[in-house]
Amino acid sequence: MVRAFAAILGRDLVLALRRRGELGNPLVFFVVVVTLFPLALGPAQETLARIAPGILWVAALLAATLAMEALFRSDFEDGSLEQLLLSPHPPALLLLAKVAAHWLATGLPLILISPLLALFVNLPGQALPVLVATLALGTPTLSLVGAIGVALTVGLRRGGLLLALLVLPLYVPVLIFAAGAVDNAAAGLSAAGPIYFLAALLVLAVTLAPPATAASVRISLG
Amino acid sequence: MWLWFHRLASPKHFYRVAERLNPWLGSATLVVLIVGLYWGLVIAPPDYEQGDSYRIIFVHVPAAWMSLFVYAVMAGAGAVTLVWRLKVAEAVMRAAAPLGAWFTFLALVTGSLWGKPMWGTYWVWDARLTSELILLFLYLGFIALQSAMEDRRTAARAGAVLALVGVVNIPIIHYSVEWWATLHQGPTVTKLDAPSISLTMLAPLLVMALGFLLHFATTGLIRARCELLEGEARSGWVRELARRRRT
Amino acid sequence: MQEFLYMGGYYPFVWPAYGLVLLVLIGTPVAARRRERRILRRLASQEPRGKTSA
Amino acid sequence: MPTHPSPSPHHTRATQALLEGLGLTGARGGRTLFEEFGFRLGPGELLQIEGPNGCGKTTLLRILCLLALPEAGEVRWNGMPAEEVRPDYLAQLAFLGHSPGIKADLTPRENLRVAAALGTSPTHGINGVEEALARLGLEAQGDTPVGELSAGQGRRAALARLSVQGARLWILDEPLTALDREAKQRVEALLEGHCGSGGMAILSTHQSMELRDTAVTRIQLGATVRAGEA
Repeated sequence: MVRAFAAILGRDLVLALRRRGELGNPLVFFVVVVTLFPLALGPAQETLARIAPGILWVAALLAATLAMEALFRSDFEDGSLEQLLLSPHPPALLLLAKVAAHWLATGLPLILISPLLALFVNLPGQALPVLVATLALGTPTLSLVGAIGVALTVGLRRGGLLLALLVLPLYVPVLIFAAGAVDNAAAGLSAAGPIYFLAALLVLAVTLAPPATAASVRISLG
Repeated sequence: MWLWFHRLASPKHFYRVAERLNPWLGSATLVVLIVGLYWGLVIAPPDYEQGDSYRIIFVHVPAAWMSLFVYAVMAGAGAVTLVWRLKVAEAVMRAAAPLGAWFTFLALVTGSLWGKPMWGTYWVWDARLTSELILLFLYLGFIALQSAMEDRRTAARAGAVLALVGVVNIPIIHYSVEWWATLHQGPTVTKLDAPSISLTMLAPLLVMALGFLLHFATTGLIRARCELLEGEARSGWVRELARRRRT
Repeated sequence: MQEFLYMGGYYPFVWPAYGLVLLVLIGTPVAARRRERRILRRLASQEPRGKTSA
Repeated sequence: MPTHPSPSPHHTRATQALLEGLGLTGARGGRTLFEEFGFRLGPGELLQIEGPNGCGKTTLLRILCLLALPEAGEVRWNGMPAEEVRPDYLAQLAFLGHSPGIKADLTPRENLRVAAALGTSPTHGINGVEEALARLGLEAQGDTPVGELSAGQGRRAALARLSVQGARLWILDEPLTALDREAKQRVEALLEGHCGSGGMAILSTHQSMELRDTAVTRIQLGATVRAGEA
């Protein structure tokens, strides 16, 4: 069982590295979207600082949603997704491995570059650790919940927009608590409450999302 | 009792029962709604604080309740669809979704019309209205998924999963929006609160809620019959029905 | 009747709200009935003329 | 009256049938493709499904792989409904559909290693990878990405995946399409070897195959379903 999990995780990471070109897309998108805000709202430091948490988190969320589409696309086209379902090992676990690999390839880079973008929008220094913490807890949840939407739309030709419509409402709690936590930290208040809730959402997503994704894949391939 | 319920699982039987129920449900809905409207608009006294504008709650609150109730019905029918793969459950689920969306839309519009005198604008990011808005997106997502997939049976099962995922998320979304509303505005006056409900106001509200429920049952069953006709177009009983209608 | 319509000055809010609600409450079942008849008519037209398949 | 397929006279060895299809009914987009399709398959046997295009061969094979749900009927494995013993059944099953099921960006060796880890229970070692490459004549191409191989070599890499999974039941959807003579013989040899060692295979094909010592049962799929009576 663990060997199958590791095999899928390793395979997808190797694949991600072999297509390094695509790897950068969510990252560049994240940077571009964040830089749009000062262009739109003017470079005034105070206005930017006040809405910095929101800018960073909305941009991260959109970048994550954009990257989700590729999760099953190539496996669906070359029949690997089918082979996943034909394995004796529980599909939920294998799909969890795929989502983990996907997060490492797309979610983690967003976290690593976030401090730089925090400078762009003049996020107060004391909020930076909380920003990284919320991204670390929040982006995996986005990937896990997003995987359900991707599984439901994998069989459709133009699934992209529909995918966003399906998953964005489900992302609202993560966005609220994450941006709220960073906001509190920026204002010098304690961000413990919302961060604990983010952790709870992550635990919920890790346990409930993979089985739902497995059911959705079986339905889409059915 | 079980046999009777079991026979309802057959599309043909369900269609006939729904058809026979239709006139009764329709007239019951009409009567209850008329009583509710008259009671709420004419008999119930104006509120000392909000005057007559509070009468909007007699349509706003039932619509909000129904928007959640219909989603629960969809999730329930979805669970039956996934476990027993009953065509009737698929028809009920697909039939309910647009009605749920309509109730949510009504709750939003009446909510903003009710809030306008108090807030001075038509939209304030009040916790309840915001939750309703996100619920509307869940409905629209479900409907979009149904229309995006050609094969009806697959679409129903995919929709069932989405409805179940949605029903798990609704309380989480509601709680997070409440937390968010108190975080940013604090528990100030902008909360969309019905005045302290006295009995004279609660009674018409419950009657209207019953009227909305009956309306959902009536319209839902008609739409479910349409879904069954389209899904079973090639089966014998539908062709028989179509032929009898033509002669 | 006049002051009933006036609705204590809140007529621009109460009546549009009730109007829209009634519009939807009447519209949805009517549309559903019409859709059902349309489906039946379409299916009837696909029926082979006269002969009833065994 | 749905047509009952008439398999060629069942050969004498009345072994306990491992795989059975009972009253299988398949539909696609609401249209019934076949009804009451039944068969029994024992060790060493090969079932060949023939029929016009669009008669539901692929749907039937996907039902047997538990990828698709039948409208009616049941797939049984060792007498038990396959869905109930799903892990055991899938551990013994290898499927090759229209799409190869391997990644173009990975080399055959990497693909086979993943397939081995995915398909088999721990007892069947990973060492089967080199063996499978050899059997399909891919030793030289072992480390070049499948995407850069020729179509024929790509197909052989997909076939190699079957043998590396160590499954007793092979299900193949049109394995012979677009194969030249030499590749076709290689597939036939592979099937002979598999069935000879007690394995079983079900495949759909248009072309005829020359298999000398394997018990081949040919079944015509494509019940003439009158429009309407689902």
